[in-house]
Amino acid sequence: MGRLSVDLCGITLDNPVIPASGTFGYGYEYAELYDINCLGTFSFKGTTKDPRFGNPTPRIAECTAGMINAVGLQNPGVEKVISEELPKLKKCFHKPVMANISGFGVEEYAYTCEKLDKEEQVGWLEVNVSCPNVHGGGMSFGTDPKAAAEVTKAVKAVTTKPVIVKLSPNVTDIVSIAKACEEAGADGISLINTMLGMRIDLKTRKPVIANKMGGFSGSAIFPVAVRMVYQVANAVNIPVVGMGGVSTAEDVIEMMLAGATAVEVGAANLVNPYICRDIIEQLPAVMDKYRINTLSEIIGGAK
Amino acid sequence: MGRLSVDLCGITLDNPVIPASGTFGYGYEYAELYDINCLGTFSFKGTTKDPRFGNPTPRIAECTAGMINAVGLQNPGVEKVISEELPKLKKCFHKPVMANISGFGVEEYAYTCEKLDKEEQVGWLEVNVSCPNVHGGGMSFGTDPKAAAEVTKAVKAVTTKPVIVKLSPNVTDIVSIAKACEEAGADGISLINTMLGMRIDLKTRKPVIANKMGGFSGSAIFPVAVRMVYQVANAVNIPVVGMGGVSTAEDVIEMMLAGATAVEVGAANLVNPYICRDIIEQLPAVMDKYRINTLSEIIGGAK
Amino acid sequence: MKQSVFEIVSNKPLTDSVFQMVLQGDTTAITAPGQFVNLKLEGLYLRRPISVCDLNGDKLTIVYKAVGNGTVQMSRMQAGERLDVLTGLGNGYDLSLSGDNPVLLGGGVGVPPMYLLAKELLKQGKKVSVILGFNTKSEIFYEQEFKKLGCAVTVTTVDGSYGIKGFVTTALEAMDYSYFYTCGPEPMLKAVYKASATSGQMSFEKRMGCGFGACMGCSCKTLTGYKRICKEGPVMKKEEILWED
Amino acid sequence: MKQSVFEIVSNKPLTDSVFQMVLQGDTTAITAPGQFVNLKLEGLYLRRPISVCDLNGDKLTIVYKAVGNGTVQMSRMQAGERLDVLTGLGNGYDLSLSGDNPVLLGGGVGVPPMYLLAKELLKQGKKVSVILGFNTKSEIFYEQEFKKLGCAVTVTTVDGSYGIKGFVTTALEAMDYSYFYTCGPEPMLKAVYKASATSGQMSFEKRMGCGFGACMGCSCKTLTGYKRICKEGPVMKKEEILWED
Repeated sequence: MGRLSVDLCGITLDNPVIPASGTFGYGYEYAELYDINCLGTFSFKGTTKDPRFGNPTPRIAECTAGMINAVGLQNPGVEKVISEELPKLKKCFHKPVMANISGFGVEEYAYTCEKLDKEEQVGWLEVNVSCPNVHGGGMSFGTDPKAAAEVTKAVKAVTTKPVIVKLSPNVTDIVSIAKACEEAGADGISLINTMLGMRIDLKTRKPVIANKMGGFSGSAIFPVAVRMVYQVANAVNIPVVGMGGVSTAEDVIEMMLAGATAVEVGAANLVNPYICRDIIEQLPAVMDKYRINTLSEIIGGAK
Repeated sequence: MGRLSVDLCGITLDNPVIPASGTFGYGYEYAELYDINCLGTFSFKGTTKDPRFGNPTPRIAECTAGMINAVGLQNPGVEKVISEELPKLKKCFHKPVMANISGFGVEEYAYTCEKLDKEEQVGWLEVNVSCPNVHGGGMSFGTDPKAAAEVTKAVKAVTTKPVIVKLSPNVTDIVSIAKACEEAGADGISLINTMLGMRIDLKTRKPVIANKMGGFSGSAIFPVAVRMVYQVANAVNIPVVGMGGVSTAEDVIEMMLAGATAVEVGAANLVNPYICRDIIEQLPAVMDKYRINTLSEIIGGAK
Repeated sequence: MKQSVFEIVSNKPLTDSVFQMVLQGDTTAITAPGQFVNLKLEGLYLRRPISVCDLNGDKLTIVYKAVGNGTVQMSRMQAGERLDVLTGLGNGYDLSLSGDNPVLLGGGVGVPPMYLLAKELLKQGKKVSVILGFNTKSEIFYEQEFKKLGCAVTVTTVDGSYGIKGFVTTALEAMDYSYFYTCGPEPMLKAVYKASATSGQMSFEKRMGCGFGACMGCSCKTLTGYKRICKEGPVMKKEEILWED
Repeated sequence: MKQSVFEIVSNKPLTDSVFQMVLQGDTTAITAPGQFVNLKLEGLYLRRPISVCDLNGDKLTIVYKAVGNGTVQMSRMQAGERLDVLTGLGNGYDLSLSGDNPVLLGGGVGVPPMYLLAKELLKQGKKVSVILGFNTKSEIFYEQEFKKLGCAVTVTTVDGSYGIKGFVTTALEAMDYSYFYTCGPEPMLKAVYKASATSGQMSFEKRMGCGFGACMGCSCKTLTGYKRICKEGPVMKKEEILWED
């Protein structure tokens, strides 16, 4: 194990830096920019059972120190991901990849996970429970401990790979949801997904985003992310993947001190496509500055 | 009524700009900087039944585009506020002031409101239900519709002045809480209070704030505030006072388009003590730019 | 695509609100007219996409309208200041389909990308006609620049204060051409789509997140499937366009 | 208190990490030594409080240590750059209690405020002794400046690499004085509190929000009630201090 390496659910990562789902596509486009094998791993575009175009445009709004997106899980559907995207990825990425899965019903989650479970390239299943629960009346799975647990159970039943449940921050009590997922068998928790936000265009006097509201991400949300990672890491006994506004090596270390075993970088990739490579390169110097020998030793170090 | 004036629960404000509680003390200190009678009104320091020193220090942490505070309702207690602070304020502020009240039990809220109800300087009671509910096991009143309604009822029973309930954003369903307060008799809703956030010091490897977590405010939280103001304004039939990261005249207009009748400015006062005066001066020019005749006509204009 | 730092050589107004900025840096990633660059501006989270107007060795010219906070900030920048720029974004125009006498239609800030395109087509010995559409005389820019290149230039103004009164399509009707290339506001593109007698290519605008295909923020539906304006676009062939309304 | 824009006249290092910045602007709100100013820095949300080191007409001198992102950013600023500054913050030292031969004790970045204080006390004809405490020789600054003023200067270093080996209190023991004024890290203040034979005043540091009394971020308990370090402080009289541990 090197200075930067960490163990995430039994798989060793060369470093804890993971581009977050929805900001890195299926990887191969970034591979034209740099050798993405320098990454710990990455979480690929949120994949659903059926192909989706997603929401109407405009889907993007700018904010102070962040952005709102309402892409709405555009993806080619799990069959095409397996038949077209993963083979392209295999050519440029030789590490286990994190498969990000979304769904609108429990069976749908299970179906998609079962398909991806068979792919040897897939190391972890990151199950995004932040999308609306059609049966639960559009209320997100991630806002109800029972629904989140139900999805976790269903997914665990169809895969032998580690299941990391990705939680929404738009809740009163993040800990109760994380614990429900842990009890349902989750191997890890990743958080935070985007915060529900909105901007209004003063010229048109209409919401900037066609869908009115969207997911707010970027450096602006970092303090909320650190808080929730700290709360959850201190409440569960499974690894936590921290994300939300991370954009520097210092942010990565702060997240790990809060309790994160690995750290996802999201919106920052969209502003600087080389950010993850840069962070990985800068980590050793920043570790020296703060007298940190190995990253694994600081996980949850803030008490 | 002038171009900028709005009606808030039956009281006309010359303009919708209101320094938020906890960032403007009891007003008279800002009166040394500028004539605070230019304000619509202001919401004074959160007042409790008994005097409070608040939390241990450090109570402040900096964030990207914002800050975290964990002051913990330091205030001299309602008796001293009435006997010492209000008389000082009377000398420099000749408009109805918004009294911000906090408590740790329903009776305590009622007690404090009843005292302040008798003060003719007080125009509105802004009841902060974001503080921990001692009886409810530390869970904030503002995270439970029932508890929020209970406080609202108790306060309404002891005052004839308009009661504006100030809500916490750290909830799954802000609309249900706002509706519960409306049904309990609230005359208005103000939101958002600060978001629960945390920062960790890489040098000490400890939370920056003695209390570990605190209230995150500043421009960073504006998109979440606009979203919640929009949701609540479209769900209730009482006026909404919007706040959360407002720091420019454009932000004020965006909040009003989202549904705010008046707009509170918080953290920005701490960075630029003249910000509210400046915003009020800039509003007419910004209104002209966006072809807005009067502010009252744009309230809830974004559909 | 390439990320590099460019230095501002000049930045001057062409009209009340339209500015021309010349940047010096590594332009090697720019492979076709109609591509765009994405600029990081101090204090703004998202980059600002601006189409390439001209290219001379390591000198890149962009022409932009100061409307939002980003472009207004750009308009205040001085020679010598540096900018972090992503270059070589988007597909750009396919010149191979132009035929012998293509017509280029630019509307407002849709005019700039037509410049490098015209230059390249002329290099290939094509006879290039250009129609530049503006609202009114005071908004006109680059008429002389196109003439200097050797294009047959027609200017239209909506209010008739200069050139032909009407829209670019008004001028197009009267013309004989082998193919068309256009860039401008969507209503204009639709009009050109209807009025054009030949096939052609149009460059689309949409609010983007990253500008290089990662965020799916600028997706659109076409007759040949879903496309990302920033990656498979911004240029589309007339045949594949699916108007959403 | 006053908000105004200052221009940087000079900004130079005094040691590896300590810098001296001279600013020009409206200093009329500064009424006493020991007060501080609060600087707005580009891209940082909260202002940065720095104590006043010297004042000459419209020239304000501050001496700061480049430790956090704010002060590091300050250390890179150039003459001619402008800063938004809140001036006249805090109570400052009460000179009326000094007696005839006060001693001033400054530790590390607690040294700067002692400079203007010494200058003012000397103006009043007092006999001023100064004890400057540092960790090691390479960190020493302003020794000559205090001598030039006409103070009796003693320097102490923890490692004994210069002057008296030990702490400012080591030098204090041997001294005869009418009153003391001090500024430095809290452990040093506590030591001075214990070691001092007379009454005196000490300046405290605490993480601040606004710096002008609005946010209650820097409150502390004293024997005379709750105080805000930024408003009723940063200077407190020995008699009112309540050590929290």
